[in-house]
Amino acid sequence: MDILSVAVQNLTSAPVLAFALGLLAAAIKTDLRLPEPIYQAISIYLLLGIGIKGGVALSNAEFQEVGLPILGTLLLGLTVPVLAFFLLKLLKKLSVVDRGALAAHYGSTSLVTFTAAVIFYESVSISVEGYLTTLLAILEIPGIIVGLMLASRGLRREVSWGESFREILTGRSIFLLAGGLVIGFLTKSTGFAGIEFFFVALFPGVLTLFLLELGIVAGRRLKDLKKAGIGLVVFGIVFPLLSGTLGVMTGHLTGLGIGGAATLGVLSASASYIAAPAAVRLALPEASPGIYLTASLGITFPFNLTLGIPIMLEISKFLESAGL
Amino acid sequence: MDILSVAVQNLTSAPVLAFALGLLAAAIKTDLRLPEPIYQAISIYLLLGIGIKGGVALSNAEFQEVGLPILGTLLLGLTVPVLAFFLLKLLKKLSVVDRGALAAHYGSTSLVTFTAAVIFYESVSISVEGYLTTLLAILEIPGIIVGLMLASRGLRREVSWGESFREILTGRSIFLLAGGLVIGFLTKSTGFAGIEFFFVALFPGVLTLFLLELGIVAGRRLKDLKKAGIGLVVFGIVFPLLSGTLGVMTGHLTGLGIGGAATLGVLSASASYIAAPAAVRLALPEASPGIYLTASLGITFPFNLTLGIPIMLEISKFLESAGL
Amino acid sequence: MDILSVAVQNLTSAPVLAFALGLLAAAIKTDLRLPEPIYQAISIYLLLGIGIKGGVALSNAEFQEVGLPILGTLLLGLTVPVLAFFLLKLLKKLSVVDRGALAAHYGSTSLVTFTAAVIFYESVSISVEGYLTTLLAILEIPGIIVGLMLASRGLRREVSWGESFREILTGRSIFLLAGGLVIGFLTKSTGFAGIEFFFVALFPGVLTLFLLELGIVAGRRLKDLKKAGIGLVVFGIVFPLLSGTLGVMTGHLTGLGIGGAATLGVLSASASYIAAPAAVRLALPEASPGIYLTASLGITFPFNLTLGIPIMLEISKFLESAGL
Amino acid sequence: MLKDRKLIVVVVEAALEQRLSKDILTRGAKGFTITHANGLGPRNQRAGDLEGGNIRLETVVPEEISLKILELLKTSYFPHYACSAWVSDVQILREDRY
Amino acid sequence: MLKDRKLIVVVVEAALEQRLSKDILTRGAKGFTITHANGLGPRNQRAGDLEGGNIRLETVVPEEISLKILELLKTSYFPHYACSAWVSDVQILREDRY
Amino acid sequence: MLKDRKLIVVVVEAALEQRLSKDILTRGAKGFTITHANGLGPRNQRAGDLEGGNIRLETVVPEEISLKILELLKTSYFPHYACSAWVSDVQILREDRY
Ligand SMILES: Nc1ncnc2c1ncn2[C@@H]1O[C@H](COP(=O)(O)O)[C@@H](O)[C@H]1O
Ligand SMILES: Nc1ncnc2c1ncn2[C@@H]1O[C@H](COP(=O)(O)O)[C@@H](O)[C@H]1O
Ligand SMILES: Nc1ncnc2c1ncn2[C@@H]1O[C@H](COP(=O)(O)O)[C@@H](O)[C@H]1O
Ligand code: NA
Ligand code: NA
Ligand code: NA
Repeated sequence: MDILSVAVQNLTSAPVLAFALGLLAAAIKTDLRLPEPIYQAISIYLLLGIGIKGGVALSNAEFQEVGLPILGTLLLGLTVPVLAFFLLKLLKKLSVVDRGALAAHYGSTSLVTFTAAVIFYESVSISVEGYLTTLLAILEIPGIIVGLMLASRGLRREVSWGESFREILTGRSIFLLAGGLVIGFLTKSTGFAGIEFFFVALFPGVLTLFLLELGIVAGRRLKDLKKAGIGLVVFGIVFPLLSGTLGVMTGHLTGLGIGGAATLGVLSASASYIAAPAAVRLALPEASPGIYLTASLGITFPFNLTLGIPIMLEISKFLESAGL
Repeated sequence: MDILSVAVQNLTSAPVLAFALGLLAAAIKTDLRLPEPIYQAISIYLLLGIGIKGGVALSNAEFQEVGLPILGTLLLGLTVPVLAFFLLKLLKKLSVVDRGALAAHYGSTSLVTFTAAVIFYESVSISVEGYLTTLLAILEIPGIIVGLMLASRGLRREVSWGESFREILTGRSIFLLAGGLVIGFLTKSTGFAGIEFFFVALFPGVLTLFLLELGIVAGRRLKDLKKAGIGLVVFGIVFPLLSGTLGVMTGHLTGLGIGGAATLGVLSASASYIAAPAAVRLALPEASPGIYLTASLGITFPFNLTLGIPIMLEISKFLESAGL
Repeated sequence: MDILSVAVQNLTSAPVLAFALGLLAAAIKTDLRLPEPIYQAISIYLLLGIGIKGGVALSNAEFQEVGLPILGTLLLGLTVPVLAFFLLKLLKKLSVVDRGALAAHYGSTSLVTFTAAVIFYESVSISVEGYLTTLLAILEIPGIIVGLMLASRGLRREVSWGESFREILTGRSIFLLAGGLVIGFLTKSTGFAGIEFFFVALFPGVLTLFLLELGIVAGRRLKDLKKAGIGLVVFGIVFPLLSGTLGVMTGHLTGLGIGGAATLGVLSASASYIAAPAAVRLALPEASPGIYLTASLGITFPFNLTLGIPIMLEISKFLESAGL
Repeated sequence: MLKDRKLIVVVVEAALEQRLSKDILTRGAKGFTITHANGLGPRNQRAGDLEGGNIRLETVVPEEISLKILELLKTSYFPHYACSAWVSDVQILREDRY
Repeated sequence: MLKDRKLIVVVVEAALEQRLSKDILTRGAKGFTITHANGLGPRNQRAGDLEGGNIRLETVVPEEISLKILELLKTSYFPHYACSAWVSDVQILREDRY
Repeated sequence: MLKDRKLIVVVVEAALEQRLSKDILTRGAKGFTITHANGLGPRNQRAGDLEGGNIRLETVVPEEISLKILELLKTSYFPHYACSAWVSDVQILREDRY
């Protein structure tokens, strides 16, 4: 399949179309919203389900297989936010605090982008190593912490790191992902069989509903684009290409296959809009949500969902054929 | 299968029994309710799912196949409310506004009745053209507008049609149905495969839960029956037979099969209790919900669900055998 | 499979691990909770689903097969609370009212423990008679009433039995279970086919989510253990072994198979933490929730879920081999 | 044109929703509004941790009805249940509705 | 340092959420808070039994705005819809926000 | 028999639920009640559009505690967060609970 038809297939997949429908719903101001408790429950379902699946995969993997990718991912988690922070200097209007907040978002990662990528890759017969979920969990936290630390240089007040760390580490995202990994690892394929239906067969459909809601929320962010300025829009599209390429390379260098490396690229390219905003809002109230949410949810998320996912696959194929 | 055993099979289907259980729950005043956010989420699920399925079917259909039925349905949507409005003159107690409100409800249609019909027909091996969903979407709106216009003759104030139309057209029912149709049309059978599980296999079970809740709500309406008067009860049963027969005939005349024509009959016979009440409440506050909700939800809905569905099938079979 | 590996398999099943994750979530004070409406919806789903499945099984069973077990279960429902009430005299600190409240809880039964047992037994190829659900429904109520009556001897005020009975009998647990039984009985295997997916295939996954939440709630109870005292902890573990053995024996004596008798043991061993607390709170406000909820949810529930389920199976196998 | 009334707010464990509603109406209130709530209080002993939190009921009533409702709370709710209540002055337009 | 304002609480059927919010803002309120609610009242005739209960909107406003809002309720809401409202005195810190 | 107290209502973005609850208790409140809410205000800049709206916390406290809580809001909440608050007079029955 050539790149164009892959891109078209991604753009006409049900989750992406549902996202577009959500954007439209926001644009014409319907009062459509997924009720808050449903949104919460779906988050829990996605996080726990992805964790469990990853844990099962991990229980089937060899340690030497997983060791290097984990190391590479950790490195990504520390590098990407620093890179973002310094590149953002080019946008003169941004304060140090806002740059740090953005670094935290781009250093972390987006569960939904990851999921959409895996579902899409498998629908075009590209297999993805199951333990990529482990990498997702690993990439979630460090970037946020690095970003907060970078931001704190711009603060005139003391930061209570203890409280902030506690809030980040006991946050539900990481708790459910990690907990799911352990459950999956212990229950193995045998124990997983009974719940596979719920956590695997339903998954793409639930994701479709969730993306409808994310489309609505992202659509509401779009009106802030003008305030945010063209510089931020460019950053929100170009930076993921950069960090994504880094991710794909890391994948290839640490032994992942084409699909796995592409997925690590997507992980690296994606910006958090759940864990990071919550942490940043509490620890860095001086940073403007109008900037970091607009960039991560209003620009980078739609970009990755539609174009980033097939692009990372192409980059991964290219690197593979280049013999990396 | 003879008519009686078909009727019995419909009456002992899980969704219909769940509806009866809901009626009972209301009668003995348990505090059982489906929580509001669940109710909302299920509505979204049903609307989007039906839309998507319809869109996939549409993407497989020829235009000439669909053109005539669409035209016929539009005609039904304009005729049925006018018919209702004038027949209701027989009920002397009703004001012009209340008659218009009822016309809006009977001119529009009920998603759940439609769904129950399709599920039931397919369970007795009667196939239904997939694009019937398109007809559902088309039948949703015009009847409401015609009804509101008829009602406005009884108002002493100006009606702000602009605002009313906006509220009707951006209502979630029509938005999700139409949006689903587009998603399904674009994603086609290939894209649908991944989410089929969620939107098809779960469907009858989710509908069962939903009907439990509808039973409770309808049951609470029953206490208003006495106030409503015998005339309204008769209307709520006889009119659907009339408009339903019109629907089945339209189906046969425009080329639908036995199942499709019966389903169009059910669509035409059914009265809205979600889109129409919302629109009428906002645009026609003078109309009494005690009348229009009791008729559509308390009388016509249970009647169609239990008897209307098999009756429409019989009428359709009869017309077919009569060579129509 | 020997007893140890059965126990290990139960402990590493996804639902039990999710329960453990919930305990951990409570221990480290994350703010993770299943939203209230989701919790309610899952309860309705579990109760209705179990009821329907039981009803379908009942429609396939012979009356003479079911008659004796029902009688035996009724007897259990009357005996167990009396036993609990008098054994609790050994705990000097407890008031008569608190003993009665505990008797009501241990006389009634826990849906989730039952479900986990059935799922687990079937996963190790031990079949369970489908009409065990009928026994669950039968065991739900009498114990509560007996417990309340025993407690009332310790009250200085009049008890309004009429109101209390109404509240117990129209409670949602019993209504949904019994209603489900009737739906299943009427719709039979034919009608069940369409909704099997929703009510059977999803079941273990939904239960896993539910147990996560129960783990959190039980975990919050653990801090009350110290206040409750060692006596209550001992009671919460030893009494289920006693009442459970009674249940297994009743099962064997009334003709149930190994799996059915073990399940009746689990039913008898389990303590209610939904229906009973609601009834006791309304009818016996003088009783301390810190005692009865801690015992039933904080001690007995985790014990049964992890160890009670395999133990009852062993007892049942033993009695079978002993020729009972 | 505005008339004086009392607003009573009662926060109580959710299991009591039905009972409290009925009791309030029999004491003479003509209406009430309920929202779901969570909370913490000095007692903080609770049934149905499972069965969802508290309800917050508010009712606008004439002063004499407010006294009856307070009396009701004092005898039937405060001793046994997790329950909080406070009263304040409000003004309303349509005298005969409250 | 505390300034006096009026608090208006309006309980109305949920279908009117959008309309009431807009109407309140055009009358000069600078903000409002909405919670979902259920209730019972003397009228108790209701559309959308299906579409979820009432909303409870509260807004802190200067006295003159409060009068305009009451006027609005009187003409456009009370005659047709299930609607309750009451006013009380509150105090706030940041004068320019309310 | 009724005693005077102050009722403080605070509306703030939901992410702050834990922090505000803790802060309120350390300032001396003996309890509080929280409902979920949505709203609009003059600032209307918000994190976690995703993470659900506002909370509406209300607490009945003696006047001196109310001043401490207002002080807290002024220094730690108003400058950075979407936050509204108002105070009013209420009366309660059981003096030692509030
Ligand atoms: N000072 C207070 N202000 C507001 N609400 C309170 C206060 N004290 C208690 N409550 C509410 O009343 C409920 C019952 O309190 P308690 O009886 O102490 O468990 C709590 O869960 C809170 O929702
Ligand atoms: N006296 C009252 N106190 C508090 N809320 C009330 C009162 N009367 C009515 N309500 C609320 O206003 C809504 C509409 O009342 P009604 O117009 O009588 O249907 C009810 O559903 C209640 O939520
Ligand atoms: N005048 C007001 N009356 C009632 N609630 C308000 C008012 N202004 C703001 N709020 C609430 O306070 C929240 C925060 O306001 P803001 O800081 O302006 O975003 C809003 O979302 C509303 O829920
Ligand atoms: Na990233
Ligand atoms: Na119709
Ligand atoms: Na028991």
